[in-house]
Amino acid sequence: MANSEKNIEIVLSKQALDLSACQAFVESPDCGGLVHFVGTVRNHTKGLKVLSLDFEAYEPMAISEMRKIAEQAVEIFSIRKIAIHHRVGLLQIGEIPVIISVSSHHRKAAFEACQYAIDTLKETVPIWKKEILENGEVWVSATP
Amino acid sequence: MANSEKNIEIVLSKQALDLSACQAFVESPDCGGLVHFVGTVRNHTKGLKVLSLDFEAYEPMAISEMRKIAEQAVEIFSIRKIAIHHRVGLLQIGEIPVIISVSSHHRKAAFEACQYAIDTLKETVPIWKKEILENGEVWVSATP
Amino acid sequence: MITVKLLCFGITKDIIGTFEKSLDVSVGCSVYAFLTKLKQDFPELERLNSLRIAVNEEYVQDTFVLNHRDEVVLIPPVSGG
Amino acid sequence: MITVKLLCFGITKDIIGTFEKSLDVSVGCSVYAFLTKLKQDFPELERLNSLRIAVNEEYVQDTFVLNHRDEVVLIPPVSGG
Repeated sequence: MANSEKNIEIVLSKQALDLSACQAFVESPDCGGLVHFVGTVRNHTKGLKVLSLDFEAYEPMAISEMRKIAEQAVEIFSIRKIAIHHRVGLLQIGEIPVIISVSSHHRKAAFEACQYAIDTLKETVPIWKKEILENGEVWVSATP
Repeated sequence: MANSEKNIEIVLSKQALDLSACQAFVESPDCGGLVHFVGTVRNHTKGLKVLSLDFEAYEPMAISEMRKIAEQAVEIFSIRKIAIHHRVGLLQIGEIPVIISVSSHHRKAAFEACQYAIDTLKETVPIWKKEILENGEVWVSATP
Repeated sequence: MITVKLLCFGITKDIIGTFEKSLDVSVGCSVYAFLTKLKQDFPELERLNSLRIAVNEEYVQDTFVLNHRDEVVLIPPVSGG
Repeated sequence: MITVKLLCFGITKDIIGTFEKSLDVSVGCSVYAFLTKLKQDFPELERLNSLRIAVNEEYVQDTFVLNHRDEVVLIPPVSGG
């Protein structure tokens, strides 16, 4: 599922995410600095071994919330372009659930905008992950 | 020219830099966050049109200074891995002079370490770029 | 009475026991009243670190009043990224 | 007298007119004294925003004393990245 404007690209996909595609979208001949954040599935959590992660999204709202974040990042940090790609479905260790890519005239703004976007995504975008552990399954952060 | 240790990879190369290779070096099953900074050659500077950039390095010292930055970044920010790749020679608009990639348990440290590394590289590593303009050539930042 | 569609994501699907259900609520029912009733029926919802409500793909406040055919979505703590 | 090898990068190569040259300096010559003499011979060096010196691949202070066969490198403002 993809949706793009001139300077914003939002993708929610069941397919593997592609860093090169994000790089290609944000790079621009008038920009000197690109910053990418790439999330990967960790093999442990709170001392427990993680086998895989299952991502579920409320898809239309996840896309609209990711778009809001991208629009806010452009507005607040005056960046040139931003791509936010998120994966859904079952991911193995080392696979990539999220990529956020930003280009900007000034690299400081690119770093700040990229960090703002991942921090905000983790607070507002309706996507949930379930950890598949050796002895069961846990919805991350759901309960104390 | 390449040189690698367990958690640090320093490359100074006449060949095109490869973001996928940097991603592959820093990704680690015990890390949840990777940050890449990718520099690109801008098509303008101070209102002048740039045709290309020529990068020259004092190679042995450039490599040792990049390694110092990487070691400091590991020390200061407790990151897991860092790759610093820099290109030398003649680059066209849109080509990539530098990639800095960092992996960390915590994404905040990865962002901070990556920004620290590029900021410090621009101050200490003996590499010089000459802008090839329509009407001449200029060593960047050399004179007021 | 009006009818709303309830969607349950993440852990709320396990607690409610279904992903989607149709519910009849009073005219003028606020999100607050809706949630209070739901927590009475499913006390395990009280254990969640947070529980937000979205209506028609937007987060809403407790004071938001539900309308006929609204899509009401339970948003337990999100964990994307 | 001792002999050092001077390497000139970036704009300093244009100012000095060569990338590499061999120079004789007094025994006990400091980097400060070395630079002062070089700036007398090549006044254009004064125009640079900065000029650091590396000896044998390490930055050194003005008080550093040169040794026979040292590789002395002119480091005008760097602009990598």
